Amino acid sequence: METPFHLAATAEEFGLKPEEYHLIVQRLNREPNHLELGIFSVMWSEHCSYKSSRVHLGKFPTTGERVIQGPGENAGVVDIGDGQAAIFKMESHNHPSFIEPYQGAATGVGGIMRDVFTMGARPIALLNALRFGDPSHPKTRRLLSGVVAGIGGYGNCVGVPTVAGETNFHRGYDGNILVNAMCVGLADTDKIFYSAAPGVGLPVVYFGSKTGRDGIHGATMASAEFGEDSDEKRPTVQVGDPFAEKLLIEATLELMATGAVAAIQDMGAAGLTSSSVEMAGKGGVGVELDLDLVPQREEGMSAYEMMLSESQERMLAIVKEGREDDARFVFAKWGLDAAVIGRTTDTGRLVLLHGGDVVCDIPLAPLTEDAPLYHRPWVEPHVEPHIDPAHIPAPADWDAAVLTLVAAPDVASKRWIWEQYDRHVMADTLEDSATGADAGIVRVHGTKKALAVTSDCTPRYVAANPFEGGKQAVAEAWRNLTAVGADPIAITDNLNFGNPERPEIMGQIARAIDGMAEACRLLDFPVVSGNVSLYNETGGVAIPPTPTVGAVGLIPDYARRADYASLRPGDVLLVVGTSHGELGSSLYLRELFGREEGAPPPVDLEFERRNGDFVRELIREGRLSAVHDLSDGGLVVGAAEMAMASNVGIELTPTSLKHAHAFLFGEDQGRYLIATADPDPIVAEALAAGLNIALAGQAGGHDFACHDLFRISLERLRAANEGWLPEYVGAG
Amino acid sequence: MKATVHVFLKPGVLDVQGKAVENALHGLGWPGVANVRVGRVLEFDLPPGSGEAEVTAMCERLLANTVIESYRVEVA
Amino acid sequence: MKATVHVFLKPGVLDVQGKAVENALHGLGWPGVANVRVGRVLEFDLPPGSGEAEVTAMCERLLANTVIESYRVEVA
Amino acid sequence: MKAAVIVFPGSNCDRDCKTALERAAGAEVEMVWHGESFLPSGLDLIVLPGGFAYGDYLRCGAMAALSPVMAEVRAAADRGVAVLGICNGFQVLCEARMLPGALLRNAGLKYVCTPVALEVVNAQTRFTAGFRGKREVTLTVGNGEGNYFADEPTLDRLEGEGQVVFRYKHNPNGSARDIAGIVNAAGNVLGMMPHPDRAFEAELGSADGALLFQSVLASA
Ligand SMILES: Nc1ncnc2c1ncn2[C@@H]1O[C@H](COP(=O)(O)OP(=O)(O)O)[C@@H](O)[C@H]1O
Ligand SMILES: [Mg+2]
Repeated sequence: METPFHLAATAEEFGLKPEEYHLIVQRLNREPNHLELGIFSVMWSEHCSYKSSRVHLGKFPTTGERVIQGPGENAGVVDIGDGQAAIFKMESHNHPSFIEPYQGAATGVGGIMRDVFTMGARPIALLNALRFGDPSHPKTRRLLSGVVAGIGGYGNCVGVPTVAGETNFHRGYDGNILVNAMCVGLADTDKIFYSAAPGVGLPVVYFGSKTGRDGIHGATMASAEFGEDSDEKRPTVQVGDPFAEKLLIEATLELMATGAVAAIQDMGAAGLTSSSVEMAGKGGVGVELDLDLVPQREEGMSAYEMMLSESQERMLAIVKEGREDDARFVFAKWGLDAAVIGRTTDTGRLVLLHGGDVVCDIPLAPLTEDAPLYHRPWVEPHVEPHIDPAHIPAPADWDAAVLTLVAAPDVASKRWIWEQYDRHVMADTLEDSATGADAGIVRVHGTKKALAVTSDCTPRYVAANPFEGGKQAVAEAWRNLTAVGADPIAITDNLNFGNPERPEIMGQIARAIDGMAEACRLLDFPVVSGNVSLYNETGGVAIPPTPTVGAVGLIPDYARRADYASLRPGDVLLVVGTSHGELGSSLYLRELFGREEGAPPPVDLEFERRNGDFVRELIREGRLSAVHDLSDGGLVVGAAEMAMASNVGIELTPTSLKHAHAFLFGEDQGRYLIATADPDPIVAEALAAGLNIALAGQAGGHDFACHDLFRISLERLRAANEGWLPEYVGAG
Repeated sequence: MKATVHVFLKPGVLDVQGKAVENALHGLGWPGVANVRVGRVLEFDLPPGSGEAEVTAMCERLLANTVIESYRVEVA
Repeated sequence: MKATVHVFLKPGVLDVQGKAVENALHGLGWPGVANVRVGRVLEFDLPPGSGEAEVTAMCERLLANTVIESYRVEVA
Repeated sequence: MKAAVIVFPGSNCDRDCKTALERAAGAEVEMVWHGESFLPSGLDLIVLPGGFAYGDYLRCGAMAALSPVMAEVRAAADRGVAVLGICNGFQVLCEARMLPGALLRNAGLKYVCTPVALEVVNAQTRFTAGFRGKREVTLTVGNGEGNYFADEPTLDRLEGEGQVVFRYKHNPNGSARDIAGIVNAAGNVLGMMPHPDRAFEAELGSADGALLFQSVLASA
């Protein structure tokens, strides 16, 4: 039968394809009304439905003996012993941050915190992974300042320390910056809360801030490519209220403690729609809401506006029968708006009342489990050929080369950024962005345990070879946790890519996930949560593929941990791992020769693991004074960072001076720079274990030097490394 | 010449400060106060000859964030 | 009735924000701009019958910190 | 040794202060909600913690200073009970006029979180006696409005009367005369921007803050 298409045009505006509209009509056996269409459009948006990525996400290993809850809930949950759990997730706020950097980033931080305390955890650490356009792009400075101020403004006020993160600059992000925020929380394993509605006839309680007309269609927005018209598409910007969030955290945890909560879910993207639909859907029940009861900030809001509003700092809870008063008491104490707005039903349908009329009555299934699922066509992505180091020139001026690298935007000190973040609130921070360690470390309050957290991705590797780049992102996160002495537990991820309707982009997605999944399997590093952000492109130009990995590790006794700021004069420096001098897609090649080419360094996962386990053991035995993983810029940058952080000079002594530049700047994976006063037994043990280990240098004096190649005072080195960012933002 | 610029959040954009101030005033015994809005005001001297057009340009470039804020210019 | 309250830092209290805005404007090609001062403006509705006296009281209690700020009240 | 930590909506260092007092000084600590109109009896110390009371909206500390419990805090201070305002707590004390001056936006116009070296200008107060010979201590600051201001006569008086307790070695925020902390004329109300509650154990980077909590409770 011919379906009438009179709303199809509207559907198009909502980001629904004609065939998707057709599908809706089929599922309903009738035309949807305007409200129902809006609800379908957000639930079927890439952001909520994962319709393009889900088939590939299935490749991730998501179980392990420490995994309590994998993907599928608001955040992942892992066991950290003694009846305690770490709960964490990463999420993007890319498009909103490009439109309004301060509020976009701030609300991103607020959203990810809600995903974590929704599950019963008190947030204890924040991270942020940021990618901006080329520093010379006219928008970059403003976006950087706004995003950083927004992250600080929100996290500082709520009172959760921001302990780690990463920041890259590349012209590939000129039109689409990436703002990925991660939150880690702590809970008792017997007090974790889930979102599935556990029964019918239960009261549905709305609490938090009032509903306004904020960010209507934010979810569909986040799933649309920027065109010239994106200004018109712009939703009214969501404004964050960190003060309300702080009250929301305390009230939510207090309410949970009363035992009144049966199920709970934050209102994130697509607000009231996704939260009510997901809770009822997961519980296999129906839900009926009376929208007249929703606390409203503005006059005359339509049902459509209420269901699609993305007003911040709102929660939806299903409370146990007869426990509404516990809820009322807690909300009154914290001065939060709250109302019972409906009940769960046995109909399996979403029924909405407004002004006494039924304005929506649709089955839940098509919105959730049988939402469209795409096996999008994809082609093998282009991969860069290997480059022989011999074909890459040594620097003409070594001093200049070293200084250029430590001052390169991706390497330069990010002090100007992290000094705007409260890294110490909660009084459990042991290592943060300022202290010179490969991961942030926070104590598990009142215990000897600590959690190590890191966020990693090297987009230039993923661009050159999505599979290897995907592997590398996971391996580097594992390495960073290991380098501080932690047992890596699990990861969350944020897959940032371009338009999945283009086969070459879909190929990047598929291959990057394959690589990540392989690394996760071989390193016993399961994925417990994550987020996908697609359509990050402007005028048909996509961002570099950026699968950000956020990882959490456990330190059983924080007295036995390592950093790279404790190097002592007289220490001997060793490199654990194999150095072939891989310069393909290296920082050296890009920053000194403007060449972005060549195969990225491959990751040998077996040695990744064996090298890491070896180093972790040495740390636990207290035999190392300093440890730093080798990544961007290779040995030179790793050693320079160690020297600057420790304020102790280093004399590097490469074993072979043939292709010294490859040895010094090569980015071979799975390597650690370690410092010890007693190297011989360590070398012997490594060799006995069949691992490669090489003498790399000697600590002492006040210069960073290598033979007659270069000699730079720590002051000069620091000036270059600390100088770039303040100068760039004009705070110099 | 003196310029005065008022910058307020656009209607519909959540004014968190206004909300907080309103609650506080109610608590202090002024329950009748309503629709509190908190904004920024800038005052500065202009070189002779320059006028409203320049100040409007300044707002667009720097003084207001037109994504969420609207502004009002007076030159006297 | 509508109340408007302007709050500025007192002369003698360095207005760092004003200074920053002034420098930025100079940098953007308006070298002639001078004496930039950044303040706060509050607008709200008053219950009928209440007037300037009440608003002044609100300023003294909450809206301004007279150690560092001076305020101006308009009721219309 | 009994202490109370006042909890305003938006306070976020209240738990940190409790932990510091318990671990560093073995104090018995009660948390007191801002809406209370009475304080626990037998208090030796009242702490106004850091954070963003009422979101720092309008002005830092302005709304918190009007909380019901503040009348009790003032009364207790008048009876000689020690009162310590840290960061946002210092801002509240100034807004409540329990300490002179005010805290302005940082000179750099940005929030600054960094370790600071402090000169102990007056080691005779009940808060600093425990520092004994120690004339330089290390704590951290984390604030956007830590730029202390008072008019010149007031600053002269504060310095003349030994009410300036801590001074920054390297001023992070433009604070007048590098002032990091001041005490009232009676010597029982201290306001400071740096956080002793984030420096009470060596692994936090410094344990100097512990001495402050120990001396004020010892003085009781
Ligand atoms: N890239 C990914 N890897 C693993 N899990 C993912 C990924 N993307 C999304 N998920 C999971 O899918 C679920 C829905 O994701 P999302 O919509 O971001 O959660 P929320 O609605 O709480 O923000 C979550 O459980 C999330 O962990
Ligand atoms: Mg969620």
